Amino acid sequence: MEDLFLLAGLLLILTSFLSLYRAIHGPGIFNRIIAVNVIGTKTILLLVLIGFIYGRPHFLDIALVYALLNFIMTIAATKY
Amino acid sequence: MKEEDVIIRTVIRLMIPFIQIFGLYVIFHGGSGPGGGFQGGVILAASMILYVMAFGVTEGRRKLTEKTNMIMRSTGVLIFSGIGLLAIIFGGKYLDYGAVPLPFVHDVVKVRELLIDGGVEVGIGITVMAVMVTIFLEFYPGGTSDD
Amino acid sequence: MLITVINVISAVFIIVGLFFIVVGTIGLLRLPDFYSRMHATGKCDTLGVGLTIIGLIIYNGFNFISVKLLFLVVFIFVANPVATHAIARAAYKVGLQPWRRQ
Amino acid sequence: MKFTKFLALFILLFSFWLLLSTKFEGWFHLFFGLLSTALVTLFTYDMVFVSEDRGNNIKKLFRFALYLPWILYQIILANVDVAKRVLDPKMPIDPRMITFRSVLKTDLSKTTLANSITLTPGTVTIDIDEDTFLIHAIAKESADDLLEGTMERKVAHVFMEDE
Repeated sequence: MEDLFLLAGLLLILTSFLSLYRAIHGPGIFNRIIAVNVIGTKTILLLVLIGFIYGRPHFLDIALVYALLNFIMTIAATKY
Repeated sequence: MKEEDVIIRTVIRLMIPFIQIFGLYVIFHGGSGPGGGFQGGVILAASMILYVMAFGVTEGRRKLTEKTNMIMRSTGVLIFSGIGLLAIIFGGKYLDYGAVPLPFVHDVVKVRELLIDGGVEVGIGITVMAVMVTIFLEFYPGGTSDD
Repeated sequence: MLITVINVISAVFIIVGLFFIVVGTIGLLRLPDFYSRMHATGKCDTLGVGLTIIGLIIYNGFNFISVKLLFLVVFIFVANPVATHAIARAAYKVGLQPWRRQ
Repeated sequence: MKFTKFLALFILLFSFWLLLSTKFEGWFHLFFGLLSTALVTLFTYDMVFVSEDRGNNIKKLFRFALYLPWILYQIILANVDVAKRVLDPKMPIDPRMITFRSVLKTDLSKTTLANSITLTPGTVTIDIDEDTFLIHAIAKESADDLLEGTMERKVAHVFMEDE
Protein backbone atom coordinates (compact mmCIF):
# COMPACT_ATOMS: atom_id res chain seq x y z
CA MET A 1 0.00 0.00 0.00
CA GLU A 2 2.82 2.42 0.85
CA ASP A 3 4.35 1.74 -2.56
CA LEU A 4 1.09 2.68 -4.22
CA PHE A 5 0.99 5.96 -2.30
CA LEU A 6 4.56 6.70 -3.31
CA LEU A 7 3.79 5.90 -6.93
CA ALA A 8 0.69 8.08 -6.81
CA GLY A 9 2.75 10.94 -5.41
CA LEU A 10 5.32 10.62 -8.18
CA LEU A 11 2.56 10.55 -10.79
CA LEU A 12 1.04 13.68 -9.30
CA ILE A 13 4.37 15.48 -9.44
CA LEU A 14 4.80 14.42 -13.05
CA THR A 15 1.33 15.68 -14.05
CA SER A 16 2.00 18.90 -12.16
CA PHE A 17 5.07 19.48 -14.29
CA LEU A 18 3.02 18.76 -17.42
CA SER A 19 0.45 21.32 -16.28
CA LEU A 20 3.30 23.75 -15.67
CA TYR A 21 3.79 23.77 -19.44
CA ARG A 22 0.34 25.38 -19.76
CA ALA A 23 1.18 27.83 -17.01
CA ILE A 24 4.41 28.95 -18.68
CA HIS A 25 3.45 28.73 -22.33
CA GLY A 26 -0.03 30.22 -22.00
CA PRO A 27 -1.42 31.47 -24.32
CA GLY A 28 -3.04 34.24 -22.37
CA ILE A 29 -3.72 34.88 -18.73
CA PHE A 30 -6.76 32.59 -18.38
CA ASN A 31 -4.92 29.45 -19.46
CA ARG A 32 -2.35 30.28 -16.82
CA ILE A 33 -5.00 30.70 -14.15
CA ILE A 34 -6.52 27.28 -14.94
CA ALA A 35 -3.10 25.67 -14.94
CA VAL A 36 -2.26 27.15 -11.55
CA ASN A 37 -5.64 26.07 -10.18
CA VAL A 38 -5.08 22.53 -11.41
CA ILE A 39 -1.59 22.40 -9.92
CA GLY A 40 -3.08 23.61 -6.63
CA THR A 41 -5.66 20.80 -6.65
CA LYS A 42 -2.94 18.25 -7.28
CA THR A 43 -0.88 19.74 -4.47
CA ILE A 44 -3.76 19.22 -2.03
CA LEU A 45 -3.84 15.53 -2.93
CA LEU A 46 -0.06 15.34 -2.70
CA LEU A 47 -0.18 16.79 0.82
CA VAL A 48 -2.75 14.20 1.87
CA LEU A 49 -0.64 11.40 0.41
CA ILE A 50 2.49 12.68 2.16
CA GLY A 51 0.54 12.70 5.41
CA PHE A 52 -0.38 9.06 4.85
CA ILE A 53 3.14 7.98 3.85
CA TYR A 54 4.72 9.49 6.96
CA GLY A 55 1.76 8.69 9.21
CA ARG A 56 1.32 12.33 10.23
CA PRO A 57 -2.36 13.31 10.27
CA HIS A 58 -1.47 16.96 10.79
CA PHE A 59 -0.81 17.23 7.08
CA LEU A 60 -4.58 17.07 6.65
CA ASP A 61 -5.07 20.45 8.31
CA ILE A 62 -2.47 21.89 6.00
CA ALA A 63 -4.23 20.34 3.03
CA LEU A 64 -7.53 21.93 4.11
CA VAL A 65 -5.86 25.33 4.43
CA TYR A 66 -4.24 24.87 1.06
CA ALA A 67 -7.59 24.00 -0.53
CA LEU A 68 -9.04 27.17 0.94
CA LEU A 69 -6.15 29.33 -0.26
CA ASN A 70 -6.37 27.80 -3.73
CA PHE A 71 -10.04 28.74 -3.93
CA ILE A 72 -9.44 32.29 -2.70
CA MET A 73 -6.52 32.69 -5.08
CA THR A 74 -8.63 31.71 -8.07
CA ILE A 75 -11.53 33.99 -7.12
CA ALA A 76 -9.14 36.88 -6.49
CA ALA A 77 -7.25 36.28 -9.73
CA THR A 78 -10.44 36.33 -11.78
CA LYS A 79 -11.48 39.67 -10.35
CA TYR A 80 -8.62 41.56 -11.98
CA MET B 1 -15.56 47.32 -8.10
CA LYS B 2 -18.57 45.27 -9.13
CA GLU B 3 -20.08 42.56 -6.97
CA GLU B 4 -19.54 38.94 -7.92
CA ASP B 5 -22.37 36.95 -9.45
CA VAL B 6 -24.98 34.79 -7.78
CA ILE B 7 -23.09 31.48 -7.73
CA ILE B 8 -19.96 32.86 -6.14
CA ARG B 9 -21.93 34.97 -3.67
CA THR B 10 -24.10 32.07 -2.51
CA VAL B 11 -21.23 29.64 -2.09
CA ILE B 12 -19.09 32.14 -0.21
CA ARG B 13 -22.02 33.08 2.01
CA LEU B 14 -22.52 29.47 3.07
CA MET B 15 -18.80 28.72 3.34
CA ILE B 16 -17.72 31.56 5.64
CA PRO B 17 -19.01 30.10 8.96
CA PHE B 18 -17.07 26.89 8.41
CA ILE B 19 -13.94 28.76 7.42
CA GLN B 20 -14.15 30.84 10.58
CA ILE B 21 -14.67 27.79 12.79
CA PHE B 22 -11.67 26.22 11.12
CA GLY B 23 -9.57 29.33 11.72
CA LEU B 24 -10.53 29.41 15.39
CA TYR B 25 -9.77 25.70 15.66
CA VAL B 26 -6.29 26.34 14.28
CA ILE B 27 -5.78 29.19 16.77
CA PHE B 28 -6.92 27.25 19.83
CA HIS B 29 -4.95 24.11 18.99
CA GLY B 30 -1.72 25.97 18.31
CA GLY B 31 0.25 24.21 21.02
CA SER B 32 -0.74 20.69 20.02
CA GLY B 33 -1.22 20.77 16.26
CA PRO B 34 0.15 22.55 13.24
CA GLY B 35 -0.28 26.27 12.87
CA GLY B 36 -1.15 28.50 15.77
CA GLY B 37 -2.10 32.11 16.20
CA PHE B 38 -0.58 33.45 13.04
CA GLN B 39 -1.97 30.85 10.67
CA GLY B 40 -5.38 30.88 12.30
CA GLY B 41 -5.44 34.66 12.10
CA VAL B 42 -4.68 34.47 8.41
CA ILE B 43 -7.56 32.02 7.88
CA LEU B 44 -9.95 34.32 9.74
CA ALA B 45 -8.70 37.23 7.64
CA ALA B 46 -9.21 35.11 4.52
CA SER B 47 -12.87 34.67 5.40
CA MET B 48 -13.30 38.43 5.66
CA ILE B 49 -11.40 38.95 2.40
CA LEU B 50 -13.73 36.48 0.66
CA TYR B 51 -16.69 38.37 2.09
CA VAL B 52 -15.41 41.70 0.78
CA MET B 53 -14.67 40.19 -2.63
CA ALA B 54 -18.18 38.79 -2.90
CA PHE B 55 -20.27 41.58 -1.42
CA GLY B 56 -18.15 44.70 -1.95
CA VAL B 57 -16.25 47.01 0.34
CA THR B 58 -19.23 48.91 1.71
CA GLU B 59 -20.90 45.75 2.96
CA GLY B 60 -17.61 44.49 4.36
CA ARG B 61 -17.08 47.74 6.24
CA ARG B 62 -20.56 47.42 7.70
CA LYS B 63 -19.81 43.91 8.96
CA LEU B 64 -16.40 44.75 10.40
CA THR B 65 -16.17 48.47 11.05
CA GLU B 66 -12.91 50.38 11.19
CA LYS B 67 -13.46 51.00 14.88
CA THR B 68 -13.87 47.30 15.73
CA ASN B 69 -10.87 46.51 13.61
CA MET B 70 -8.73 49.04 15.48
CA ILE B 71 -9.90 47.76 18.85
CA MET B 72 -9.06 44.21 17.77
CA ARG B 73 -5.62 45.21 16.56
CA SER B 74 -4.69 46.72 19.90
CA THR B 75 -6.48 44.19 22.12
CA GLY B 76 -4.55 41.34 20.54
CA VAL B 77 -1.21 42.95 21.35
CA LEU B 78 -2.45 43.76 24.82
CA ILE B 79 -3.43 40.14 25.53
CA PHE B 80 -0.13 38.86 24.21
CA SER B 81 2.14 41.22 26.09
CA GLY B 82 -0.13 41.23 29.15
CA ILE B 83 0.36 37.50 29.64
CA GLY B 84 4.08 37.93 29.10
CA LEU B 85 4.18 40.63 31.76
CA LEU B 86 2.10 38.51 34.15
CA ALA B 87 4.90 35.96 34.02
CA ILE B 88 7.39 38.65 35.09
CA ILE B 89 5.13 39.80 37.88
CA PHE B 90 4.98 36.29 39.30
CA GLY B 91 8.74 35.96 39.24
CA GLY B 92 9.51 34.28 35.93
CA LYS B 93 11.06 35.56 32.73
CA TYR B 94 9.11 37.39 30.01
CA LEU B 95 6.69 34.92 28.40
CA ASP B 96 7.73 32.21 30.88
CA TYR B 97 4.20 30.86 31.15
CA GLY B 98 4.85 28.17 33.73
CA ALA B 99 5.44 30.79 36.40
CA VAL B 100 1.90 32.14 36.36
CA PRO B 101 -0.23 30.76 39.20
CA LEU B 102 -3.74 30.08 37.97
CA PRO B 103 -6.66 29.16 40.16
CA PHE B 104 -7.67 25.46 40.01
CA VAL B 105 -4.68 24.46 37.85
CA HIS B 106 -1.42 23.45 39.49
CA ASP B 107 0.44 21.40 36.93
CA VAL B 108 3.11 23.54 35.21
CA VAL B 109 2.73 21.82 31.85
CA LYS B 110 -1.04 22.26 31.99
CA VAL B 111 -0.68 25.95 32.85
CA ARG B 112 1.67 26.43 29.95
CA GLU B 113 -0.69 24.70 27.51
CA LEU B 114 -3.61 26.75 28.74
CA LEU B 115 -1.84 30.06 28.46
CA ILE B 116 -0.32 29.32 25.07
CA ASP B 117 -3.46 27.94 23.44
CA GLY B 118 -6.02 30.10 25.19
CA GLY B 119 -4.11 33.32 25.73
CA VAL B 120 -1.06 34.10 23.69
CA GLU B 121 -2.23 32.41 20.49
CA VAL B 122 -5.57 34.19 20.71
CA GLY B 123 -3.80 37.53 21.06
CA ILE B 124 -1.60 36.82 18.06
CA GLY B 125 -4.57 35.53 16.06
CA ILE B 126 -6.72 38.59 16.68
CA THR B 127 -3.90 40.96 15.83
CA VAL B 128 -2.87 39.12 12.68
CA MET B 129 -6.46 38.96 11.46
CA ALA B 130 -7.11 42.64 12.05
CA VAL B 131 -3.85 43.75 10.46
CA MET B 132 -4.34 41.47 7.43
CA VAL B 133 -7.84 42.81 6.83
CA THR B 134 -6.54 46.37 7.18
CA ILE B 135 -3.75 45.78 4.68
CA PHE B 136 -6.15 44.13 2.25
CA LEU B 137 -8.65 46.98 2.45
CA GLU B 138 -5.92 49.59 2.03
CA PHE B 139 -4.89 48.02 -1.27
CA TYR B 140 -8.41 47.18 -2.44
CA PRO B 141 -9.93 49.64 -4.94
CA GLY B 142 -12.25 51.95 -3.03
CA GLY B 143 -11.40 50.39 0.31
CA THR B 144 -9.09 53.02 1.70
CA SER B 145 -10.10 54.24 5.12
CA ASP B 146 -9.87 57.82 6.29
CA ASP B 147 -7.50 57.40 9.18
CA MET C 1 -8.47 -11.60 4.52
CA LEU C 2 -10.78 -8.69 5.19
CA ILE C 3 -7.77 -6.36 5.29
CA THR C 4 -6.73 -7.56 1.83
CA VAL C 5 -10.21 -6.96 0.41
CA ILE C 6 -10.29 -3.45 1.86
CA ASN C 7 -6.83 -2.72 0.50
CA VAL C 8 -7.80 -3.92 -2.97
CA ILE C 9 -10.97 -1.81 -3.00
CA SER C 10 -9.13 1.30 -1.90
CA ALA C 11 -6.34 0.64 -4.40
CA VAL C 12 -8.92 0.42 -7.18
CA PHE C 13 -10.42 3.76 -6.11
CA ILE C 14 -7.01 5.42 -5.97
CA ILE C 15 -5.95 4.06 -9.36
CA VAL C 16 -9.19 5.13 -11.05
CA GLY C 17 -8.85 8.56 -9.44
CA LEU C 18 -5.27 8.90 -10.67
CA PHE C 19 -6.39 7.83 -14.13
CA PHE C 20 -8.90 10.69 -14.23
CA ILE C 21 -6.29 13.15 -13.01
CA VAL C 22 -3.95 12.05 -15.80
CA VAL C 23 -6.79 12.39 -18.32
CA GLY C 24 -7.48 15.89 -17.01
CA THR C 25 -3.85 16.85 -17.50
CA ILE C 26 -3.77 15.41 -21.01
CA GLY C 27 -6.94 17.32 -21.78
CA LEU C 28 -5.40 20.50 -20.44
CA LEU C 29 -2.48 20.07 -22.80
CA ARG C 30 -4.29 18.70 -25.82
CA LEU C 31 -7.63 20.49 -26.21
CA PRO C 32 -7.67 23.36 -28.67
CA ASP C 33 -9.06 26.29 -26.72
CA PHE C 34 -9.56 27.74 -23.31
CA TYR C 35 -13.24 26.87 -22.83
CA SER C 36 -12.84 23.21 -23.74
CA ARG C 37 -9.87 22.97 -21.39
CA MET C 38 -12.23 24.03 -18.63
CA HIS C 39 -14.24 20.86 -19.27
CA ALA C 40 -11.19 18.67 -18.78
CA THR C 41 -9.98 20.37 -15.63
CA GLY C 42 -13.30 21.17 -14.00
CA LYS C 43 -14.67 17.64 -14.17
CA CYS C 44 -11.72 15.28 -14.24
CA ASP C 45 -9.75 16.93 -11.48
CA THR C 46 -12.73 17.15 -9.16
CA LEU C 47 -13.71 13.51 -9.58
CA GLY C 48 -10.10 12.30 -9.69
CA VAL C 49 -9.16 13.94 -6.42
CA GLY C 50 -12.51 12.92 -4.92
CA LEU C 51 -12.07 9.24 -5.84
CA THR C 52 -8.49 9.14 -4.62
CA ILE C 53 -9.41 10.60 -1.25
CA ILE C 54 -12.37 8.21 -0.97
CA GLY C 55 -9.89 5.40 -1.61
CA LEU C 56 -7.77 6.73 1.24
CA ILE C 57 -10.85 6.91 3.48
CA ILE C 58 -11.61 3.24 2.78
CA TYR C 59 -7.98 2.33 3.47
CA ASN C 60 -7.98 4.31 6.70
CA GLY C 61 -11.18 2.93 8.17
CA PHE C 62 -13.60 4.96 10.23
CA ASN C 63 -11.97 7.48 12.53
CA PHE C 64 -11.49 11.22 12.80
CA ILE C 65 -8.91 11.35 10.05
CA SER C 66 -11.52 9.95 7.67
CA VAL C 67 -14.00 12.60 8.77
CA LYS C 68 -11.50 15.33 7.97
CA LEU C 69 -10.81 13.73 4.61
CA LEU C 70 -14.55 13.73 3.97
CA PHE C 71 -14.64 17.47 4.68
CA LEU C 72 -11.84 17.92 2.19
CA VAL C 73 -13.80 15.99 -0.47
CA VAL C 74 -16.95 18.02 0.15
CA PHE C 75 -14.99 21.24 0.03
CA ILE C 76 -13.36 20.28 -3.26
CA PHE C 77 -16.70 19.25 -4.76
CA VAL C 78 -18.17 22.63 -3.86
CA ALA C 79 -15.19 24.87 -4.50
CA ASN C 80 -13.82 23.42 -7.72
CA PRO C 81 -16.85 23.97 -9.97
CA VAL C 82 -17.22 27.45 -8.53
CA ALA C 83 -13.59 28.25 -9.31
CA THR C 84 -14.03 26.83 -12.82
CA HIS C 85 -17.13 28.92 -13.31
CA ALA C 86 -15.37 32.04 -11.99
CA ILE C 87 -12.52 31.66 -14.48
CA ALA C 88 -14.88 30.96 -17.39
CA ARG C 89 -17.02 33.97 -16.50
CA ALA C 90 -14.02 36.27 -16.26
CA ALA C 91 -12.78 35.08 -19.66
CA TYR C 92 -16.22 35.58 -21.16
CA LYS C 93 -16.48 39.12 -19.77
CA VAL C 94 -13.10 40.00 -21.26
CA GLY C 95 -14.47 38.85 -24.61
CA LEU C 96 -12.57 35.67 -25.34
CA GLN C 97 -14.26 33.88 -28.25
CA PRO C 98 -14.75 30.09 -28.11
CA TRP C 99 -13.13 27.90 -30.71
CA ARG C 100 -15.47 26.44 -33.35
CA ARG C 101 -14.95 23.46 -35.59
CA GLN C 102 -14.83 24.73 -39.18
CA MET D 1 -38.67 30.39 14.28
CA LYS D 2 -35.60 32.59 14.38
CA PHE D 3 -34.43 30.87 17.53
CA THR D 4 -34.78 27.42 15.95
CA LYS D 5 -32.64 28.41 13.01
CA PHE D 6 -30.10 30.00 15.31
CA LEU D 7 -29.90 26.84 17.37
CA ALA D 8 -29.63 24.68 14.27
CA LEU D 9 -26.68 26.70 12.98
CA PHE D 10 -25.05 26.59 16.41
CA ILE D 11 -25.37 22.81 16.67
CA LEU D 12 -24.10 22.32 13.12
CA LEU D 13 -21.06 24.50 13.69
CA PHE D 14 -20.30 23.01 17.09
CA SER D 15 -20.35 19.49 15.71
CA PHE D 16 -17.99 20.72 12.99
CA TRP D 17 -15.69 22.01 15.73
CA LEU D 18 -15.84 18.70 17.63
CA LEU D 19 -14.98 16.72 14.52
CA LEU D 20 -12.03 18.98 13.80
CA SER D 21 -10.81 19.14 17.36
CA THR D 22 -11.11 15.48 18.39
CA LYS D 23 -10.33 16.56 21.95
CA PHE D 24 -13.09 15.63 24.35
CA GLU D 25 -11.17 15.22 27.59
CA GLY D 26 -10.96 18.24 29.84
CA TRP D 27 -13.07 21.38 29.80
CA PHE D 28 -10.45 23.52 28.12
CA HIS D 29 -10.92 22.89 24.41
CA LEU D 30 -14.64 22.29 24.81
CA PHE D 31 -15.04 25.66 26.51
CA PHE D 32 -13.19 27.51 23.77
CA GLY D 33 -15.14 25.52 21.21
CA LEU D 34 -18.44 26.70 22.64
CA LEU D 35 -17.12 30.26 22.80
CA SER D 36 -15.89 30.23 19.19
CA THR D 37 -19.07 28.63 17.92
CA ALA D 38 -21.22 31.21 19.68
CA LEU D 39 -19.17 34.07 18.22
CA VAL D 40 -19.24 32.68 14.70
CA THR D 41 -22.97 31.94 14.91
CA LEU D 42 -23.69 35.53 15.94
CA PHE D 43 -21.39 36.90 13.26
CA THR D 44 -22.64 34.81 10.34
CA TYR D 45 -26.32 34.32 11.19
CA ASP D 46 -27.62 36.85 8.66
CA MET D 47 -25.23 35.52 5.99
CA VAL D 48 -26.49 31.96 6.18
CA PHE D 49 -30.20 32.67 6.46
CA VAL D 50 -31.38 35.22 3.94
CA SER D 51 -35.05 36.03 3.72
CA GLU D 52 -35.80 33.93 0.66
CA ASP D 53 -36.50 30.63 2.39
CA ARG D 54 -39.81 29.00 1.82
CA GLY D 55 -41.08 25.51 2.41
CA ASN D 56 -39.90 22.92 4.85
CA ASN D 57 -36.14 22.97 5.26
CA ILE D 58 -35.89 19.44 6.66
CA LYS D 59 -37.87 18.09 3.74
CA LYS D 60 -35.53 19.95 1.37
CA LEU D 61 -32.52 18.42 3.05
CA PHE D 62 -34.06 14.97 2.70
CA ARG D 63 -34.79 15.52 -0.99
CA PHE D 64 -31.27 16.82 -1.49
CA ALA D 65 -29.90 13.61 0.01
CA LEU D 66 -31.95 11.68 -2.57
CA TYR D 67 -30.63 13.95 -5.32
CA LEU D 68 -26.97 13.26 -4.43
CA PRO D 69 -26.67 9.65 -5.75
CA TRP D 70 -28.18 10.65 -9.09
CA ILE D 71 -25.81 13.57 -9.49
CA LEU D 72 -22.80 11.44 -8.48
CA TYR D 73 -23.75 8.91 -11.16
CA GLN D 74 -24.03 11.75 -13.67
CA ILE D 75 -20.59 13.05 -12.64
CA ILE D 76 -19.03 9.66 -13.27
CA LEU D 77 -20.73 9.47 -16.68
CA ALA D 78 -19.42 12.95 -17.40
CA ASN D 79 -15.87 11.96 -16.62
CA VAL D 80 -15.99 8.86 -18.77
CA ASP D 81 -17.38 11.03 -21.56
CA VAL D 82 -14.62 13.62 -21.25
CA ALA D 83 -11.98 10.90 -20.99
CA LYS D 84 -13.25 9.35 -24.24
CA ARG D 85 -13.15 12.65 -26.06
CA VAL D 86 -9.70 13.60 -24.79
CA LEU D 87 -8.07 10.24 -25.47
CA ASP D 88 -9.63 9.76 -28.90
CA PRO D 89 -6.95 10.61 -31.53
CA LYS D 90 -9.51 12.47 -33.68
CA MET D 91 -10.82 14.46 -30.69
CA PRO D 92 -14.56 14.52 -31.49
CA ILE D 93 -15.49 17.87 -30.00
CA ASP D 94 -17.71 20.57 -31.42
CA PRO D 95 -17.97 23.35 -28.83
CA ARG D 96 -20.87 25.78 -28.84
CA MET D 97 -22.54 28.35 -26.60
CA ILE D 98 -26.17 27.92 -25.61
CA THR D 99 -28.52 29.91 -23.44
CA PHE D 100 -31.69 28.85 -21.71
CA ARG D 101 -34.15 30.43 -19.34
CA SER D 102 -34.70 28.74 -16.03
CA VAL D 103 -37.76 28.61 -13.81
CA LEU D 104 -35.69 28.56 -10.63
CA LYS D 105 -36.10 31.53 -8.33
CA THR D 106 -33.84 31.40 -5.31
CA ASP D 107 -30.08 31.94 -5.25
CA LEU D 108 -29.43 28.58 -3.66
CA SER D 109 -31.32 26.54 -6.25
CA LYS D 110 -29.67 28.45 -9.09
CA THR D 111 -26.27 27.79 -7.56
CA THR D 112 -27.02 24.09 -7.16
CA LEU D 113 -28.14 23.84 -10.77
CA ALA D 114 -25.11 25.77 -12.02
CA ASN D 115 -22.65 23.61 -10.11
CA SER D 116 -24.44 20.45 -11.23
CA ILE D 117 -24.22 21.65 -14.84
CA THR D 118 -20.53 22.34 -14.48
CA LEU D 119 -19.88 18.86 -13.11
CA THR D 120 -21.98 16.89 -15.61
CA PRO D 121 -21.46 15.79 -19.20
CA GLY D 122 -19.90 18.29 -21.52
CA THR D 123 -21.33 21.50 -20.11
CA VAL D 124 -19.88 24.40 -18.10
CA THR D 125 -21.92 27.28 -16.71
CA ILE D 126 -20.40 30.56 -17.82
CA ASP D 127 -22.81 33.20 -16.63
CA ILE D 128 -26.16 33.68 -14.93
CA ASP D 129 -28.07 36.83 -15.73
CA GLU D 130 -31.26 36.96 -13.66
CA ASP D 131 -32.81 33.69 -14.87
CA THR D 132 -30.90 33.17 -18.12
CA PHE D 133 -28.10 30.62 -18.00
CA LEU D 134 -25.22 30.87 -20.46
CA ILE D 135 -23.66 27.47 -21.03
CA HIS D 136 -20.62 26.32 -22.95
CA ALA D 137 -21.20 22.81 -24.29
CA ILE D 138 -18.43 20.66 -25.67
CA ALA D 139 -20.61 18.85 -28.25
CA LYS D 140 -24.08 18.93 -29.72
CA GLU D 141 -25.33 15.87 -27.83
CA SER D 142 -24.48 17.26 -24.43
CA ALA D 143 -26.19 20.55 -25.29
CA ASP D 144 -29.32 18.66 -26.31
CA ASP D 145 -29.24 16.58 -23.15
CA LEU D 146 -29.19 19.71 -21.04
CA LEU D 147 -31.95 21.48 -22.98
CA GLU D 148 -34.21 18.52 -22.31
CA GLY D 149 -34.32 19.87 -18.75
CA THR D 150 -34.19 16.70 -16.63
CA MET D 151 -31.68 18.20 -14.27
CA GLU D 152 -33.59 21.44 -13.87
CA ARG D 153 -36.75 19.56 -12.97
CA LYS D 154 -34.86 17.54 -10.38
CA VAL D 155 -33.31 20.64 -8.80
CA ALA D 156 -36.70 22.37 -8.80
CA HIS D 157 -38.13 19.34 -7.05
CA VAL D 158 -35.40 19.43 -4.40
CA PHE D 159 -36.06 23.07 -3.58
CA MET D 160 -39.85 22.72 -3.90
CA GLU D 161 -40.18 25.21 -6.72
CA ASP D 162 -41.79 22.87 -9.21
CA GLU D 163 -45.37 24.03 -9.07
